[in-house]
Amino acid sequence: MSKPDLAVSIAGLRLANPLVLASGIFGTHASLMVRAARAGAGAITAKSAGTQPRSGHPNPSCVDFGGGLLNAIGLANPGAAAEVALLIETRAQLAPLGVPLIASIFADRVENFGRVAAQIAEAAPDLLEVNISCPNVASDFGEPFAGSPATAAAVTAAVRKQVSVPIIIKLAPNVPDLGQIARAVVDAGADAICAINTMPGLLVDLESGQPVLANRTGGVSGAALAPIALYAVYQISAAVDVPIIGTGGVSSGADALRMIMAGATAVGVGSAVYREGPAVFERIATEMAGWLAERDLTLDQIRGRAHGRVLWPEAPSTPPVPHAAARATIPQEHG
Amino acid sequence: MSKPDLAVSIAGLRLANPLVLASGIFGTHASLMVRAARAGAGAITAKSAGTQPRSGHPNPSCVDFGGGLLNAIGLANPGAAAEVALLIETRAQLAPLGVPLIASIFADRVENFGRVAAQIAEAAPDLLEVNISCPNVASDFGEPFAGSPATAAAVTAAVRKQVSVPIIIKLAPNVPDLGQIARAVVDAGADAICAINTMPGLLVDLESGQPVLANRTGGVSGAALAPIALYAVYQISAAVDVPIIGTGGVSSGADALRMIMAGATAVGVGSAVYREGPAVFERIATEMAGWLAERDLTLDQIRGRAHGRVLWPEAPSTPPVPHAAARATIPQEHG
Amino acid sequence: MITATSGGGLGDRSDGLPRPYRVASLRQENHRTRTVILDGPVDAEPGQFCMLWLPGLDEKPFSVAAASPAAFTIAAVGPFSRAVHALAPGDRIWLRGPFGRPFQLQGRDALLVGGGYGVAPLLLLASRALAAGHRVRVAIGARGEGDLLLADGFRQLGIDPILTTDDGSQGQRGRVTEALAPLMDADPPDALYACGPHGMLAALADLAGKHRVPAQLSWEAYMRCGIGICGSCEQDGLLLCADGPVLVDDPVLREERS
Amino acid sequence: MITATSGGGLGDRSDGLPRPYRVASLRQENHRTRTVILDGPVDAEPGQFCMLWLPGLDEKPFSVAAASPAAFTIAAVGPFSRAVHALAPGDRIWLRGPFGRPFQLQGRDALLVGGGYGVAPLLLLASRALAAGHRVRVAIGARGEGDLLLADGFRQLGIDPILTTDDGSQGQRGRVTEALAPLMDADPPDALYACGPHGMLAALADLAGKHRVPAQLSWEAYMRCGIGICGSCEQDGLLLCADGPVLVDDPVLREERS
Ligand SMILES: Cc1cc2nc3c(=O)[nH]c(=O)nc-3n(C[C@H](O)[C@H](O)[C@H](O)COP(=O)(O)OP(=O)(O)OC[C@H]3O[C@@H](n4cnc5c(N)ncnc54)[C@H](O)[C@@H]3O)c2cc1C
Ligand SMILES: Cc1cc2nc3c(=O)[nH]c(=O)nc-3n(C[C@H](O)[C@H](O)[C@H](O)COP(=O)(O)OP(=O)(O)OC[C@H]3O[C@@H](n4cnc5c(N)ncnc54)[C@H](O)[C@@H]3O)c2cc1C
Ligand SMILES: Cc1cc2nc3c(=O)[nH]c(=O)nc-3n(C[C@H](O)[C@H](O)[C@H](O)COP(=O)(O)O)c2cc1C
Ligand SMILES: Cc1cc2nc3c(=O)[nH]c(=O)nc-3n(C[C@H](O)[C@H](O)[C@H](O)COP(=O)(O)O)c2cc1C
Ligand code: FES
Ligand code: FES
Repeated sequence: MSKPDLAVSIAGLRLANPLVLASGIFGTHASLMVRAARAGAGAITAKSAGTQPRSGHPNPSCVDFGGGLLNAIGLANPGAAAEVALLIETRAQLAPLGVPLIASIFADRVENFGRVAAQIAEAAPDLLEVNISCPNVASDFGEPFAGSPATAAAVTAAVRKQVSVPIIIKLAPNVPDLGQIARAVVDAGADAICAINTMPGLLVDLESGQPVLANRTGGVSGAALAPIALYAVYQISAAVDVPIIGTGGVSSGADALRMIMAGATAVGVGSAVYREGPAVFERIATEMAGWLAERDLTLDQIRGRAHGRVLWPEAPSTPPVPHAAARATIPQEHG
Repeated sequence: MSKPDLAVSIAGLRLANPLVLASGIFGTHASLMVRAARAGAGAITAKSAGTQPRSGHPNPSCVDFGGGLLNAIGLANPGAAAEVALLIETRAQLAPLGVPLIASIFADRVENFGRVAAQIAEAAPDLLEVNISCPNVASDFGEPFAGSPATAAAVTAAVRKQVSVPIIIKLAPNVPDLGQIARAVVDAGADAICAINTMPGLLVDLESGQPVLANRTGGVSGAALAPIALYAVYQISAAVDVPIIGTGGVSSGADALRMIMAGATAVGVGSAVYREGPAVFERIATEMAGWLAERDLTLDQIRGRAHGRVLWPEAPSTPPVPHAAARATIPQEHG
Repeated sequence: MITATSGGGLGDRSDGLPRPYRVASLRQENHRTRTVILDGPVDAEPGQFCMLWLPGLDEKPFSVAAASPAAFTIAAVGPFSRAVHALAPGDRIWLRGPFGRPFQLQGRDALLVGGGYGVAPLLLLASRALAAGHRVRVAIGARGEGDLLLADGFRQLGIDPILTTDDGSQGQRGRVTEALAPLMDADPPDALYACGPHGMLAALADLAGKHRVPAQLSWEAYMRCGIGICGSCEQDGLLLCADGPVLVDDPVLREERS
Repeated sequence: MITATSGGGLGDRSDGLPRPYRVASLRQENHRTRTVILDGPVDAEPGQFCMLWLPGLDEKPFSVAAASPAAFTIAAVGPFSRAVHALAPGDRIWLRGPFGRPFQLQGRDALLVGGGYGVAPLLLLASRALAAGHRVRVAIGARGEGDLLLADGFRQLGIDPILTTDDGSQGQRGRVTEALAPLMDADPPDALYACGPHGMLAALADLAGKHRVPAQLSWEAYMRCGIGICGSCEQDGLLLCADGPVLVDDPVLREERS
């Protein structure tokens, strides 16, 4: 029982462990991203940036409803120019820790995705994540690009044309067929997929009759998202062959291992960082390593396991064979 | 403080209270539907029926994961012919209780929706719900019809052509734009909308690496669905003017009132019936009535309240006016 | 007046997801029945059941035969039960539950009647009843000698079970209800607790009714979800997985209300 | 060595959704500050804050000035604080929280220093410290006489606060740090607790450092979520809403580690 190696690779980039700080949490300042890295994250995603500075939505902009968070931060960000400086500073501080930096971008139109990608690429992030799935800016920007294969592919192609850094497309759960959208973005040049962003949600305060968030609607993250995110990863990994950063409701080693069994290569952690602080990374990694070590398994051996089928031998006819050799075997038909 | 009247009407049909037994729970036998009615449901929806009998998916087919249920019952039903008999028997037993019966149908193709609707209409249900949103039969039937405005409208039109009974279209949460789909089905002749069906989800057992449900994926219902369902009702009621049966994660009077504030006319209750038994209807209704009575409000007065905006007078400049008349007023711009 | 017992049942759900156990040992009970003993306990009352799961195969309901460690007495009748028989010590098996409403002791004098694998939950009930200071009598019915189940288990508790077989190959010949009629006349218990085939339960309900003895009968039905949501176990407006499996037929209550 | 205190903060979230209260009464404290007293308690420690919400207007952070009933001492500086001032008894106001890490008593001799509305959380701290048997001294600084806050509140606790004003219109003339220097020489406390403008806190940190007295300083930052997720209150890698607002500057610890 040796300590298992948790390292994984995404588009040729090595992560010491599969846990990725999700975009939008701790991703606003170099100091915070470094803190998450020191605390054990395998990679860091910065908060999504657009061309122009945005102050985001008014308050309340994020609340804990027990089953998870509902947020409408509204993509508050300093704009691409300032973001480049932030990314350069962060990358310099992350380098000695050996923790890669993932930049994240969003935009209001297909062409602008290409534009902001080109700008942000100047900061030379290790990977570039393209957020086409934020539910909180619909009123500003129309329906999320993640909503149809065509728009998702168009954004992917626009970014692909502009940059050589590997790109991750971040998908949304509120679509009828994730597999189709995953295929479309991979065909258009996505090197990896991050799934999922938050699910559109609403909380209403009973006494005032008002939505709790100033933006009225928001995005659900955390525990309530877990089975939805696991489903998304499962569907996507059945449809395409690129690495997936499985994100949504992960707060334990078991959650993370299940994501990998569903087909993820890496695992995003967002809301759990709020619940527990950055120490959550170390804890999840330790739980994962412990579980694997006890069973003498590696991440590669369990990846995609949920796609396999247990084979049961033809059940013996009476009288039953005691202690039969008949045993569950779990073939790896995937991953 | 008089006991408030909870009666509502959907497509001209009067319900003594807004609580509707959701399709698929207690809707398989006349005895169970009558039990739910006696326990205080305002209307009863039968389990969805198709043309042919279906035994549904193998076991495990429904589990409680703490935050809600994941199910892949798989539309087990006796087929339209037997369903007609069941509905007639149920209607006869519900009539003396004054509780209306909503039939529910599904099908594999647009034409077949019309066919099964015509068959089921023979049982003369009070309303006909068209389930175009079950996530558990995708492998059999392709993507749910609720996934695009075009298919949703096509099904609605096919059913509309065949029957004169008012029809309710049941929508799915996993679409990028619920308002658009709601408009499409209303334009195609829907008299009401039920929102929402379950959200696609997956649970994986860590030890076996296998999905917990035999069907592998399933639909999330219960608490985890609450903010998602509230969002759906809010979006739909902003888009169309037909009554909405707001369904998803309702287990208290507060949940039900919030649905109505989001724009629902009636409120579906499914998973909560499992948690508490049919007594849940009486409890929810009592909680609703108590809350309304304390505030001397009616359901009509709170319906759609979440769409209104609190008006704040221009904040007074210093020195502040003590005990100013400035007060939150909640205009009813909706419902 | 058929009513559900209190406790367990609807509204009390903590063990929603299947939990992995390992098989500790298997015990052959008769020519087609084995008890599978697991490596951990289950917090169950007599009469409750669990959903046993073998991933990729199926998930089926079985009465809790012992709680600590958990054990299930299983007749091999089809693919799933045969697969459980074929497990070896150390193999994994999963369970959800316990579910359903348990037997609830009434009075101080208990008569337990089991038919077929319906004997399984009665062993647990007998030991709990003895611990609570009850007088406990047990009757076991079966088709033939080879089908009798768990008689030794009761003997280990110091109870000498009345045995009946249809063919007279062991104990009294005939139905268990026939054998019990004189006992019910001469020395009726405070309550009768039974689990077995529907026919037996119906006959016992009659017998108990005649003697105005409350009967707690554990009814079986085809179960899928096991938690009161799918409707497949419906009987007379009750969901046997959640309102049952144990239903109380109390003749005194019945008369009072009619 | 700036560290977060223990208790509160990250990992301890029960009060996630805004809860409705009613205004019980309002008390004018000085020309631009009122205390709004609510109709129910909030389970807060001194130094914690709540997010006050007026639906349709805004939601902003305020220190808990009293816990039972909940009260907040609010300076009218903009639209939200003015709207709170304009509330009448009986009006609704909502709050989330309490959030953040509180002051934690160290030793037995406390010096509390407040500037501006930073005095608000110190009244609650003073009464808790007295109840715990501490010696409690208080210093309040303000620009002028009219800006001094809550001096009477401390007097009601039996504490005669040291007052300083920039213009000398009441108490000693000058900065509160100047007034405290002799006291820190002659009779230093076991710990210094302060809340107020950043400049004041920085000066106090220096002063305390020189006298090797641990300082618990409550820092303000622009807060949105209030729960450690949006990043808007970041300062030197800490999220002041969750890791703070109270940070401990302990010169002894600092030397040991450097
Ligand atoms: C509450 C309850 C407690 C039970 N306790 C025991 C027990 O302690 N020991 C025991 O041996 N058996 C028990 N059973 C019956 C057991 O569930 C079935 O024997 C088992 O499901 C058979 O599965 P199979 O694949 O081996 O056989 P199959 O070939 O699938 O079925 C054989 C027969 O078993 C019964 N059966 C099958 N599936 C179910 C189901 N989902 N629910 C109910 N009955 C079913 C039917 O009568 C069927 O004809 C219990 C059933 C219930 C409902
Ligand atoms: C932990 C904490 C505790 C506080 N306790 C108190 C208190 O007890 N009493 C009190 O009067 N004030 C307190 N404040 C400051 C209070 O939040 C602001 O005065 C208030 O938000 C002003 O809002 P406004 O709409 O009235 O004014 P605005 O016109 O919006 O702002 C006026 C000034 O208030 C400050 N401010 C505005 N919004 C925020 C915000 N979200 N977070 C922090 N500062 C802001 C800024 O300095 C701004 O320039 C506290 C702030 C924090 C962070
Ligand atoms: C407060 C908050 C802000 C977020 N901001 C972003 C963002 O800027 N860009 C993005 O792609 N995702 C953003 N997300 C989504 C997360 O990256 C993640 O996809 C989602 O929260 C699900 O993961 P979780 O359950 O671990 O939080 C945000 C989530 C939260 C809670
Ligand atoms: C076990 C189960 C079976 C269901 N079967 C159906 C069905 O046959 N037809 C249908 O339209 N919806 C079906 N649903 C969905 C419910 O009607 C409802 O839309 C959903 O569960 C959300 O409501 P809830 O959170 O109150 O359960 C089913 C849900 C569950 C949990
Ligand atoms: S098995 Fe009883 S309701 Fe499903
Ligand atoms: S206010 Fe501190 S992180 Fe949001």
